[in-house]
Amino acid sequence: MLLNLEGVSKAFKGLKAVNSVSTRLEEGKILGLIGPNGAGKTTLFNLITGVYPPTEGKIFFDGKDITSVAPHARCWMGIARTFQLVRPLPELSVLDNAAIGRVYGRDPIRNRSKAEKASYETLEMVGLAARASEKAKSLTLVDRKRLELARALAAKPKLLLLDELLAGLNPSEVLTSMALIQSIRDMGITIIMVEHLVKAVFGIADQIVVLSAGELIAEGTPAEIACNESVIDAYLGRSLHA
Amino acid sequence: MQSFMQTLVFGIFAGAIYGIAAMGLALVFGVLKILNIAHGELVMLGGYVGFWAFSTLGWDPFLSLIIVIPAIFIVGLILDRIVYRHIVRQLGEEKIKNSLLVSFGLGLVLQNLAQALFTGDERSVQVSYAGEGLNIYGVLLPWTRLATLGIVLIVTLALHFFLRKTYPGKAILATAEDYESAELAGINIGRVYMMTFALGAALAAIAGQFVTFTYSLAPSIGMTWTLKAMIVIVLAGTGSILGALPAGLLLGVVEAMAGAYLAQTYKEVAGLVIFLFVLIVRPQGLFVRK
Amino acid sequence: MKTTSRQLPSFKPSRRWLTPGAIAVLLAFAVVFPQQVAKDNVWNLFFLMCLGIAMGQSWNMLGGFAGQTSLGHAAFFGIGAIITRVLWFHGTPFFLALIVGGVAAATFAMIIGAPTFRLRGAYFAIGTLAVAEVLRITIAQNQPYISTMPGSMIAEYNLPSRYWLALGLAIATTGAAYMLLRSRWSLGILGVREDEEAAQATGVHVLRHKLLALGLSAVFMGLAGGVFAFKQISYYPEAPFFPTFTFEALMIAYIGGLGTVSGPVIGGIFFVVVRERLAANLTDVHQVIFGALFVVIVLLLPGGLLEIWDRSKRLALRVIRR
Amino acid sequence: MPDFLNVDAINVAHGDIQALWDVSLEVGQGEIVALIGPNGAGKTTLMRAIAGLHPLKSGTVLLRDKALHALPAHRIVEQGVIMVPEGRRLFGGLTVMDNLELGAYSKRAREVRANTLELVFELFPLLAERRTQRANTMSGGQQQMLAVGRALMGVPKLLMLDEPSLGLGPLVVENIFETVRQMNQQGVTIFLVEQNARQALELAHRAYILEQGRIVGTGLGDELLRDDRVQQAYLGICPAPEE
Amino acid sequence: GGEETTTTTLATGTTATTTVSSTETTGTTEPLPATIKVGAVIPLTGKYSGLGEQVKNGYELAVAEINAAGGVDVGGTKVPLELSILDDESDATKTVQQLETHSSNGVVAYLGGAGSDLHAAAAGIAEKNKIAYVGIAFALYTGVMDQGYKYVFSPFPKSQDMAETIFDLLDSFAPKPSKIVVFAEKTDWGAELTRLWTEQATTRGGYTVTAYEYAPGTTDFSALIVPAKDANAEVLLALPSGPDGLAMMKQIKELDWNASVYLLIRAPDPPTFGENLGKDSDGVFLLPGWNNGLPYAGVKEMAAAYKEKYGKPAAALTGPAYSCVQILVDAITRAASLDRDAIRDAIAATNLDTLVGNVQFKPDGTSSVGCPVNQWQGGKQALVFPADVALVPPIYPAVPWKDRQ
Ligand SMILES: Nc1ncnc2c1ncn2[C@@H]1O[C@H](COP(=O)(O)OP(=O)(O)OP(=O)(O)O)[C@@H](O)[C@H]1O
Ligand SMILES: Nc1ncnc2c1ncn2[C@@H]1O[C@H](COP(=O)(O)OP(=O)(O)OP(=O)(O)O)[C@@H](O)[C@H]1O
Ligand SMILES: [Mg+2]
Ligand SMILES: [Mg+2]
Repeated sequence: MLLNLEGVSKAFKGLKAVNSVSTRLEEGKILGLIGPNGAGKTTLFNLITGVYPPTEGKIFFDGKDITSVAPHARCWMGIARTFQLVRPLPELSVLDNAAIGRVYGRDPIRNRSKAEKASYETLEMVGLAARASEKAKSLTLVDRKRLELARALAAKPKLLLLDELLAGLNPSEVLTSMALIQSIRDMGITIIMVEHLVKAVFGIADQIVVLSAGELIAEGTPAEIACNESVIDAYLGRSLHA
Repeated sequence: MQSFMQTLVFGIFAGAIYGIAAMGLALVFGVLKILNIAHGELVMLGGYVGFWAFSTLGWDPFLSLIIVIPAIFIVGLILDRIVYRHIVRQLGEEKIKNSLLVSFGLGLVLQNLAQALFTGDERSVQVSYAGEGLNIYGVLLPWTRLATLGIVLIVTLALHFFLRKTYPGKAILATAEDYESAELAGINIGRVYMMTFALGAALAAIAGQFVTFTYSLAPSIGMTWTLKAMIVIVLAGTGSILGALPAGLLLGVVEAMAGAYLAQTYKEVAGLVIFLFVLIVRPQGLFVRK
Repeated sequence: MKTTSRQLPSFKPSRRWLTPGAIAVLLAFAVVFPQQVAKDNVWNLFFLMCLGIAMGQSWNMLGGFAGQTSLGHAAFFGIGAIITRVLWFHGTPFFLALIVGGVAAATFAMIIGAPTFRLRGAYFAIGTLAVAEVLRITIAQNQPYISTMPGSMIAEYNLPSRYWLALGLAIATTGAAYMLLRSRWSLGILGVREDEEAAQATGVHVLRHKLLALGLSAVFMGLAGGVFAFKQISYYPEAPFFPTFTFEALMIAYIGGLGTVSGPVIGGIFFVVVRERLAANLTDVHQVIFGALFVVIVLLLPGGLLEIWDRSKRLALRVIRR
Repeated sequence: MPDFLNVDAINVAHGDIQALWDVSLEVGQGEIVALIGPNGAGKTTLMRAIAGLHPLKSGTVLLRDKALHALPAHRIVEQGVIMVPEGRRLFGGLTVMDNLELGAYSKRAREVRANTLELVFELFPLLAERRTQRANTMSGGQQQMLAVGRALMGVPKLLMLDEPSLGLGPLVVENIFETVRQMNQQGVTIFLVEQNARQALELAHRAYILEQGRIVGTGLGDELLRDDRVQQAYLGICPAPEE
Repeated sequence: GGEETTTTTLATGTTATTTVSSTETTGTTEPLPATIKVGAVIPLTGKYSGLGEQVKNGYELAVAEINAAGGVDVGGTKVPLELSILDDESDATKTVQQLETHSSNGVVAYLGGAGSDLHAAAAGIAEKNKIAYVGIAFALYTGVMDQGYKYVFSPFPKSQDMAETIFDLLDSFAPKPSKIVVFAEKTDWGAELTRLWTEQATTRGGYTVTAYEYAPGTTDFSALIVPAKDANAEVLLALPSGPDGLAMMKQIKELDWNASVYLLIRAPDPPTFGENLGKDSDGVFLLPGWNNGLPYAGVKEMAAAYKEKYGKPAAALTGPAYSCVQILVDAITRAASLDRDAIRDAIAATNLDTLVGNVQFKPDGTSSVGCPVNQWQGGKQALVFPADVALVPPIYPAVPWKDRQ
């Protein structure tokens, strides 16, 4: 098991954003995390990456209890993420944005120029190589998302958390990105993706977890989830099946 | 006991002035995200208007607030026009840094203009009834100090009501959050900025008037009051405008107590140490809900 | 995975370096000119420029690179000054005293670093200001006596030697800033400036990088203080703790161009020359003009003086393209 | 010829870089008009320019006969042209209720504020529940609801939505699109930017296609849905979930 | 021109004997320049600017008068003075820079500004540059005048003179007050005066002294006033800066402490003190260092000229400032040269009647000059002590606050 959540909860002043969630994730899989807005998906990401300490429960990664490990140390262990509201480092070049991951992530390259060279390859992978020397702030939203992905990938993660990476892409871009996500999985990186593009998630995820109002309400293969009545009620709606 | 009470009371009186001096800075900082180092210079200018009203017109300093406030309000409008308007649209940290620098330069200008206009001599206003007041079991409460405290309380409440309960007040808060969204909501943000800044200046002017008749006035007093005000707004907490008053009172009392019972020479250190302590254990400030 | 090993396009990040030629010219000027003129006020002016450059570079390491606006740098300057001076007056060889002063400043920075870095943005600024003020007032209370060089030192006093020391410090500080920016550490430090949380999620130990920037910054500010103590014949021990020194450092970094290496150099020269010229020629209004000039620079050139260079470059490019 | 909103040959630049080239379009009263196009085409820029947030280099924007391009943003709001900006842009530190009230800041809207508020709460019951929550502590989707709600509080005549479905769950997206339809039926003209081209084209009466800062096509909604080129570029077929 | 370049030699020999002029400087055979350059560094802005203005006016009036008479007689030729004034912003670091500027511009002597710390910084530079420095408007002795400097001269009362005069004054009162409270500013000057006052009290007998320290810049003095009042102290001795003094007096009234003597050094000196406190300034004693009613030669004429030029009465520091120029002119004439060292030596040998009385410098650079005591009476400063120069008798004891209408 790569990731193991045991009864993890997070409350904000009485509001249980994540309520006693337990799940486990095997290596090399794509986990789709879905649920209505405000279900606690991003909060769960923040718990896994260590932005917040959980109010209850334990988190295990690679067999180790990481519940109280600092965020940067979790990155060193192999957890990387993208942000729902993108956060590139605006005044740095696209290349430097990615190089940060390579210099500081798991299995870091301490030599800067070597790290830059290596991150350039990551940029090629996400299709940003041509803009390597531009400042990150000059990128469009989609390119910024790609850059976030590159930065996360450059950190050589074992577990990659993607928060609505596909939101805002047009259908053909969605397709390209899906292929990219799959190829990342094929590199042996385990992925958790939060996505509202249900079709896309169902298309590539091996396993789906559904959160609603902080609680895990269903877990299973995409096919199982698609027919799950409570998921349809809480999230998917009837129209998808109409 | 009597002298303890006397010290406490004077601490509160001093704190009331800290509070009002900080409130304008808190407004401008909390709302416009401008750290106005020249705030103390506005305090100083307010003081000079009050001094002028007293020395040439013979007006009572409490009465002359009716000209001090509008005068510095107008100065605020002008400064917004020619200076602050240009940085107010910058983003986050950038704006704070730039405002720091611009206002530092502006502070130099204002201080030295005041020097040229009014000379470097200390000025002060002594009313005929200075020193008169209540005597409660030997604890003296001068009228001037009581009136100061009263006015500070009234101003604080009025400001609170204005910001939280009126549309123009809310427009100020909204502009602070996101000026573009505020524009999209139909708010004339240029006017909001101008009014907020001028309001902050007017609050500084009230403080300046109090400083003039409680202590003294000189072109160079600005920095001292800016520093004090900055410490008070951090004690009060992020975005807390109303909190400036209790925070000011706290600082005043701590300083007075330290002066009386530790060492007069280290009382400012005591205030700063309390301040650092608060910063570290409660960085969001004392009077802010988390 | 694509393993294209084709040649990388030139992706050297576009940094704004003075060309080596410009550096050489500047250095030659700094060495030759004061010797040619050999007047005390020129030595003095050049001394102040170098001290300004060192202070600006120092502030820039923390404020420009790591994005932490410190208003407490006078504390480091003051510590450097007081330690250096006391040790030196008590018989320690000057260079040893100077280094101890720098180290002491850095040590102090490390002690206050962890608590003050819990504060963000403007709160950090005000918090550091408070730390420096605590120190200033405490020193003023404990050391209210003027510190004057003993007569024997005054008799041997040699102004050019002060200048050479300051020049050395300015070069060392600029070099250190350059090295820092080229090192891999700069990625983390700049990352912290841009977005702490994002940097942290990418594996940057935020506090460690902030402390690194602070430590370096404090060492050089402390050394600058030590040089000040070496130069000044008499002053109150409280004086180097005045917020003026913080603001001077900050303004120099800012005027020149924040977050760049050449910025503080340009800023230091410009700041000192303008201030001194104004003070000498326009005795009555120099402060007003200086303040106004400052406002104008910040408003019109938010990127500092370096922006003039950038803008003219862009303009030139556009003209050429037509 | 629709003559409600008339954008005529506008050019807009970000600093040195031109983002819009001679863009002209029209929106008729009571219409729903969609604007689709790839990322970075300039859709957001166009909306912001109409809303008065971005100066024009040249060209005109007329609402009926009123020259919007000559007005500052807050005066454009008074004309009933209201935009839901990309990325929500709420008053994060203020409560849900404050946000809604501020949406009704203009004099026109303030007068009917109580009614509009009721309407908004009907559409988004969650907002009524969360009245006193600070906007920046709400989830992404909740924030989007609030953003739309805030715009509605301004009693728009022309409502401009910049990617309103971004980051929303399917139910909410449907809710939003349904809301838009309802608003339109009540007489509000809609100008919509969407990545979700299929849903947008289904909803819209007409649509424009913007590519690299230029209008490259226009047509009726269902016409474009069937257009080959559009299908290829913007509708792409997502793999259906295996059932 | 006749600019001189002093190269500071590392040789120590030059400091041992002062009469030998150093070899690099020009002799009298050199043709005289068009003007005699004199450099003053004065705090025109910042905290000392109020004092600085008085000093500046004094210098300028004196120089104008000299030049109106054709200038200074240098070995038979009249050469006008060229006074260059620079502002140090009340900042000792800037004082140094400005003095260096003057030095490089070839001044033959320095004139000082105001404030002990600025003078202290300046004195070291004068010594280093070997340029004579004549400065007034500071009373601090320790750290400035006790350094063995050869180039620093101050025809101005020093703390010791002040302490003696003050106790002469107290001794002259009947009934003699005994309980003294000192509000001691925590500065070197504060420490110096507190020490001297305590010494005087002990040597003269009949006094008790309690000292309370406070930091300069204090706004709230209640922690000092309350205990002083509780102890029924009769005499207040203090040396507050302007703002501190105003706050102090206001709070003494607010807290209703009625002493018999309020003697403040420094704060009550400027005319604005009376304007600021109104009738509450009455009775406050001060030692401004000079008074335009002193019976020395030339005082009347200068006061009249001053009033004519500046439209206000000559303030306390203007007389001593004027005297500095008198001393300098006299010295240049006697030296009959513009050589820096010759001028320095001539100054050291001064024996001149000036506006501050007869000036003869002691080896430490000070001179016993009169130390008049003024008292605020009816909104004006009145010369009340020593008795031989006093114009009016002092008010003693001070009128209780309640009885002032
Ligand atoms: N810092 C916070 N303080 C208070 N409440 C919070 C905070 N962060 C999140 N919440 C609340 O926790 C709940 C879960 O939010 P979260 O952002 O995890 O939702 P989400 O599933 O990611 O939603 P979306 O799909 O809309 O992004 C929401 O109700 C939100 O309002
Ligand atoms: N503030 C800005 N500064 C510089 N360039 C900008 C700025 N905003 C947008 N641009 C550029 O203008 C062009 C149009 O951007 P715009 O945001 O309008 O596109 P869009 O069609 O809304 O894209 P998206 O679908 O990603 O939202 C892009 O090339 C973008 O990089
Ligand atoms: Mg989310
Ligand atoms: Mg867009």
